[in-house]
Amino acid sequence: MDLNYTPEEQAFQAEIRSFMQANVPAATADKVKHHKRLTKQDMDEWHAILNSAGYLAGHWPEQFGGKGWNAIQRAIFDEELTAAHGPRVVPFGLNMLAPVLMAFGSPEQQQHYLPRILDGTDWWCQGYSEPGAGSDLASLKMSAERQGDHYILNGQKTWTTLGQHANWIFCLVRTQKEGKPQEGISFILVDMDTSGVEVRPIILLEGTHEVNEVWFTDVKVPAENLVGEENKGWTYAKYLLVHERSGIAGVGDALAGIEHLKHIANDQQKDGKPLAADPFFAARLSEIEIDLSAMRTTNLRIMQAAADGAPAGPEVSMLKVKGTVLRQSINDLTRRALGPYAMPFVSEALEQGYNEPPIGPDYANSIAKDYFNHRKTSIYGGSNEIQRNIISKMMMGL
Amino acid sequence: MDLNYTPEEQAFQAEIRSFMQANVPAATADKVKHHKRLTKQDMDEWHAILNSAGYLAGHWPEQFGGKGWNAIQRAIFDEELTAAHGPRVVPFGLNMLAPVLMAFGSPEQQQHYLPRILDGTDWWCQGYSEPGAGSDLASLKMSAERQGDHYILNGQKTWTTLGQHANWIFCLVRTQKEGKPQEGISFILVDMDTSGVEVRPIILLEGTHEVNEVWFTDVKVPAENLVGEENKGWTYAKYLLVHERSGIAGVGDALAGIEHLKHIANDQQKDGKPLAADPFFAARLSEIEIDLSAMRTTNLRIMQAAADGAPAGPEVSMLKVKGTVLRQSINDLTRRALGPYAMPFVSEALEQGYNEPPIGPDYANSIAKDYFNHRKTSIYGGSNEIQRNIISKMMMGL
Amino acid sequence: MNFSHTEERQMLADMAGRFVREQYPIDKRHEIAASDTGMSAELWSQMAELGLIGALFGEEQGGFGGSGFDIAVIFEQLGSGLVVEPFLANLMAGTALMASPEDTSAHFEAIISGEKTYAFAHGEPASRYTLAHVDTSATKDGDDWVLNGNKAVVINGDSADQIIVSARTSGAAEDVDGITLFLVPGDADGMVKRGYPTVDGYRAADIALNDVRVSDDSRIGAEGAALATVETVTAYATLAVCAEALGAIEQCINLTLDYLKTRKQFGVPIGKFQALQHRMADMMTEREQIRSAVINAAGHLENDDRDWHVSALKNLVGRAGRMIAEESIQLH
Amino acid sequence: MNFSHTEERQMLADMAGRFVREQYPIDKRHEIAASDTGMSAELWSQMAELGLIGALFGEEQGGFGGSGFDIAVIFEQLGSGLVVEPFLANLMAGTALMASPEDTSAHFEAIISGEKTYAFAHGEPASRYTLAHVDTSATKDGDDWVLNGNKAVVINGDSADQIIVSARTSGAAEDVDGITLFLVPGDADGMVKRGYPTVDGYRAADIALNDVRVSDDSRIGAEGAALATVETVTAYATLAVCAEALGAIEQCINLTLDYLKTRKQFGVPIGKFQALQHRMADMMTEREQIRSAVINAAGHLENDDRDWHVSALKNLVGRAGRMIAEESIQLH
Repeated sequence: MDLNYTPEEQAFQAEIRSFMQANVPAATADKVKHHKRLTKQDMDEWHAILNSAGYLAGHWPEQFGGKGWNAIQRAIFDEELTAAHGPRVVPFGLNMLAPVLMAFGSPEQQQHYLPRILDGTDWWCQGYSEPGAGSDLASLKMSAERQGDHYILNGQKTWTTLGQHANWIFCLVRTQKEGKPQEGISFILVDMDTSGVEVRPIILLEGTHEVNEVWFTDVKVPAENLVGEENKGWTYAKYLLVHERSGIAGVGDALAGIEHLKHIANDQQKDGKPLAADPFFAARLSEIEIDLSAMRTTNLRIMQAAADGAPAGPEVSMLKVKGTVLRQSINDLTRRALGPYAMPFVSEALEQGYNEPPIGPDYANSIAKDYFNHRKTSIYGGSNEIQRNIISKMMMGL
Repeated sequence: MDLNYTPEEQAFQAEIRSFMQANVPAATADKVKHHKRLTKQDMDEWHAILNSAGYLAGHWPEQFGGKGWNAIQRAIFDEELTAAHGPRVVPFGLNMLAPVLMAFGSPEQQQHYLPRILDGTDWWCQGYSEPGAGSDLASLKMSAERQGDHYILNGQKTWTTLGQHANWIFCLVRTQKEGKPQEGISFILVDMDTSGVEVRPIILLEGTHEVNEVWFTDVKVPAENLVGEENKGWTYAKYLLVHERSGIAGVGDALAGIEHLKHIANDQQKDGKPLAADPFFAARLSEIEIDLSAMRTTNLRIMQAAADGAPAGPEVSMLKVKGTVLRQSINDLTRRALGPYAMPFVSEALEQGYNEPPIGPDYANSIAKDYFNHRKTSIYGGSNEIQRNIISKMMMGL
Repeated sequence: MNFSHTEERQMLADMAGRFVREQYPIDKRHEIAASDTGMSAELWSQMAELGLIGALFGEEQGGFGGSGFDIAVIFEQLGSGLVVEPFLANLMAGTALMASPEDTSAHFEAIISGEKTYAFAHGEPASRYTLAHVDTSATKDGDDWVLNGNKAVVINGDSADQIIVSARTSGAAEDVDGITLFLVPGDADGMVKRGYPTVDGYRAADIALNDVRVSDDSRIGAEGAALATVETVTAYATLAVCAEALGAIEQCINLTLDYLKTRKQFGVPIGKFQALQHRMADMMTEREQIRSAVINAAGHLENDDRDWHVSALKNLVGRAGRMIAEESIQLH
Repeated sequence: MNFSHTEERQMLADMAGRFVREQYPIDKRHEIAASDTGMSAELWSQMAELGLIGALFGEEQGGFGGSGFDIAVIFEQLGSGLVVEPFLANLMAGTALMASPEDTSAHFEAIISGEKTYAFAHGEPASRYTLAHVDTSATKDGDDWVLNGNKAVVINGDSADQIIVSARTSGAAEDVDGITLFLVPGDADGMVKRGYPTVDGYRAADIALNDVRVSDDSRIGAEGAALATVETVTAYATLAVCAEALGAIEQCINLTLDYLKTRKQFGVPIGKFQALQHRMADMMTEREQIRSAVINAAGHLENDDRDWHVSALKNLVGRAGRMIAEESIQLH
């Protein structure tokens, strides 16, 4: 038992920390810190910076251009990135499609798509959820019919995050209507410039354009865009869910959130003293920090086991549930810390180039919005209810 | 809308209050106040006092010797009884068997058994639960075979509260093995002096003899002891569950518990000040009082509706869940209020005639025991899980 | 003991509910909320004609209600449609005006008829929830008062024709004594308003007072003795927003119930899943608790124990209401 | 970073667990708990022979462990069988003895061999959880000290051969300075012990000190400077009882899991009911949190941030552990 990082891990941490201090663009860090909206340019720029430094895909195996970081190294990287207010790397191509291609893609697909993910040629988005297929993803209806050396796609995907920036989408589609729903699903790659693909924005209550509907009408996709075998797509999607352990707990985000909350609580005055000195507030904050301290160790224990090659189990689902609930509690307490200035909300103020003075403290505008927006975290990526089903099934065998 | 009692209700309250002040035996009140064990004599004495005053069955219809109190009057009676530290009346004959006899019993049964309940000739206990039939009561197995003008009973009941004091037991028994389990159940009355009836004590961890197993081996019961029709017992039992609304929320108990808790919190010293002045403790106590204040009104709203003849709905289940959770939270906070003196537990000290000086404050000994013992309240009488099933079924139609 | 509303009040509530359902559908509501004034002059005057404003005030004020139960039933119905019209601001201002010994009938006529809207400006950037914290100053100059300071998050403060402003005429920032109320025209010289939308679809304003001059006639109630009035206004407003929350909670539960019955996953309505059923059962139980707390606060609004019951309501709605709202999102 | 125990410690934990399972079945445990001494002299000496006491102390004390992780693994195993032998009392007394600059080897030999049991008497009827609150007085009389006062709920205080008593040699009830520790024989003149069972199956005692006379040699550590030692003892004891709780929690979860799989109602194992599955999932998640908090506290037990991590552990076990225990009862 040793709760300290090994000398190697400490060296790695120091390396990443100094890189972040030197390379996170100041303007971007400021946006991240104040929860403002990032432009596509911000994200592309950061992607390029990480790629040129070789950190973008540090967790990829070396043969695909990565450094073969283990789970602990990834955890360190994530903590240092968020601590420096670096934006989270857009995960769809890098962490969601890439592992599937590495495991099930053809050599041609690997050689063609993986480099384009790294150099930013392709911005990928995920085509999983459908209006009728959320928690019950296997009931998805979007069809892909084989015609000669093409598939013809028809149907609709929804909640497609940042689809408005993407030029490629990886989709789960139905290639067979008979048998168990899981058995008729295929995993296919679609160029979004193909005619018949239409992206329709979904504007959130807060005015943000974050998610989209993607409609497919007789979209003609070359058969070689199929990943792995036809009707095996469900296996590939599940492989991803189970093997994508890193970052799911959001420890780095939570630590950054706590830091921001403390900044606010020290600035806010209550009866002439900083709010942070109010015993009830302090107790609430401490309870969150206590849970986070435990979860950080839980996360590291699981990452250590992963680094040692342990198969992924229900722990991933535990991290998803605990991590989302914990971060939501930080959002909630931050909102409370603001007092009356939690009420004003000017959506434009989140945009680059908004120059009016802030209403109330400069940190106030985004807080309530974040509280509402982050209710999604316990719903997306496999709702917490689905995660609890997984936990009980795997641990109870029921 | 009027949150005050009507003049009639106020007069009734004053009448009951003065009766309680004058008639609750001091020794018994002291035991109730300090959560000591009551002897059968204590309970019989109180039963007789209430009966001679005509209050024992005030809620019974007049034709059966009651006063026809409505639900509001019962709520007032319960609050005044607990406020005066009067013991709760043993409910098995008075409130559980009697309504069934009134609704489904024969005139002979009503004329024979109801007066014996009032004058205390018969002490009834309830034969419902079996080792294999708890939440799933309908799966009960205890058999009653018709032989001539008798039934022969074989099987086992369990968790029979105060069965050691009882001379009669009303049982749900299986008279038919075919068809839906609910359809083969009958409701029958058994003299516990009949040969083949054996009561085996279950001693709780705390050393209390509160519940029993009751075993039946070839017990011969006259056919006229059957209540209503054969195989209709389930209907009678459910009738009881739904119509026994009063007291289920335990508002009176909760109010008395809060009062006791405040007494302790004012006596306990923390850093030279009463614990009651500690802001964290005060906040915890206030939150419970806030919930109780709302629940008291919820209860009165439901009792008012009942008094106005509204059919019983899922509100009863809501009161069961909220009432038990709330009283458990009072037990828990009382335990916390004690500090280190929550630890000592001398079972004998709960018995009449224990004369040693108390360990720590005189109120300390029973507190932790009560916290543990009262975990049962969210399990018995239809577990809170079953209650939530009922609520969602009735309100969601699902 | 009686938990039924009078026939008149029940009719009023039904009428308010019908108006909200028929005239205030959610897309219309969003449109109004997004407008510059954050209200609909047309619907506001219709609601005034229906008596929905008059119901908030007693007969001495020219209204026909004004009890805690009147306020509760109106705001519950408003909450069921997330109505953003300036009921709260005018309730607060009107309640403050009741503290005036002068003839305020003209003001109440203007409020109840919907011709003019009023607002109540008390909170300040540094006051948080401490009602006695008033930095804004009012200094006597001849027969006039000169006001200086800043007011924060004043509901409907940007569009109000008249604004009741609290200011300190003596004492230090958090002294109990020394707070006085003044009625200031919305377009007074030296009053700089910055209006903005709020996260719940209302509009509010931060208001700077730079040498705003008003005559002594505009003073409401005795000099330096306004804290009790501020507390009363806060109690009435708290009951109102909690009753509004109850209306919104009813909608949350009804919408979620419908969704559980109709949304199918894994081949069945998701309401068939016991884990969701049990959470729904707890939501419905807490809804009854909130309704009871609203009744308690409304029934004690004019009693000595007003503050306990109003605080209890606020605390319960804060816990249970948020649980219901968050669960409603999660179950969708 | 490394979350695996050394091979030696893992073997020790396995051995302790095996002993508890094989030699300390639950009915035997209840029998021992109900006995006058609340311990089994026979099993205690067997556990001593196995090194379970020695593992709690470092080599300077003649033990072979003493780190936070050693204490945690031993108490986790003890908790899995609700062992009531006086490990906690002797850990506390031994930890206090480490503060002595004198040669304490004889004491540690007695403790580690199991020949004698020690206890730690600090809490008082009025002290609650304030460690600096000591009313018991020690006054110098020649070369002796004379102790007067009352100690409350002293774990295993009735059967201990030696008792370490905190007393005030200067200052007022809650002063940080002025607290001194003394080693007092369990049968000292003037010491009146009232032993009793506790709600969790241990035994404890209230101890009255009436002119109890001890020599200055029995003083442990510097005069008036014992609060830091008391805090250290409390930190070690808190880690121990929380690790013990983790062992009990594991049992709760395992027993409840078995029950959910085997108990049938409505024709199926009750574990098939989703509402129970989801609660079980939360219980198992919190169990991992508690295990992590035990690791954190054990790993920081000798660091400057010891108190934060020990307090965090206590708080988390108080919330999550109680939730798991109550849910385990409810699901049964």
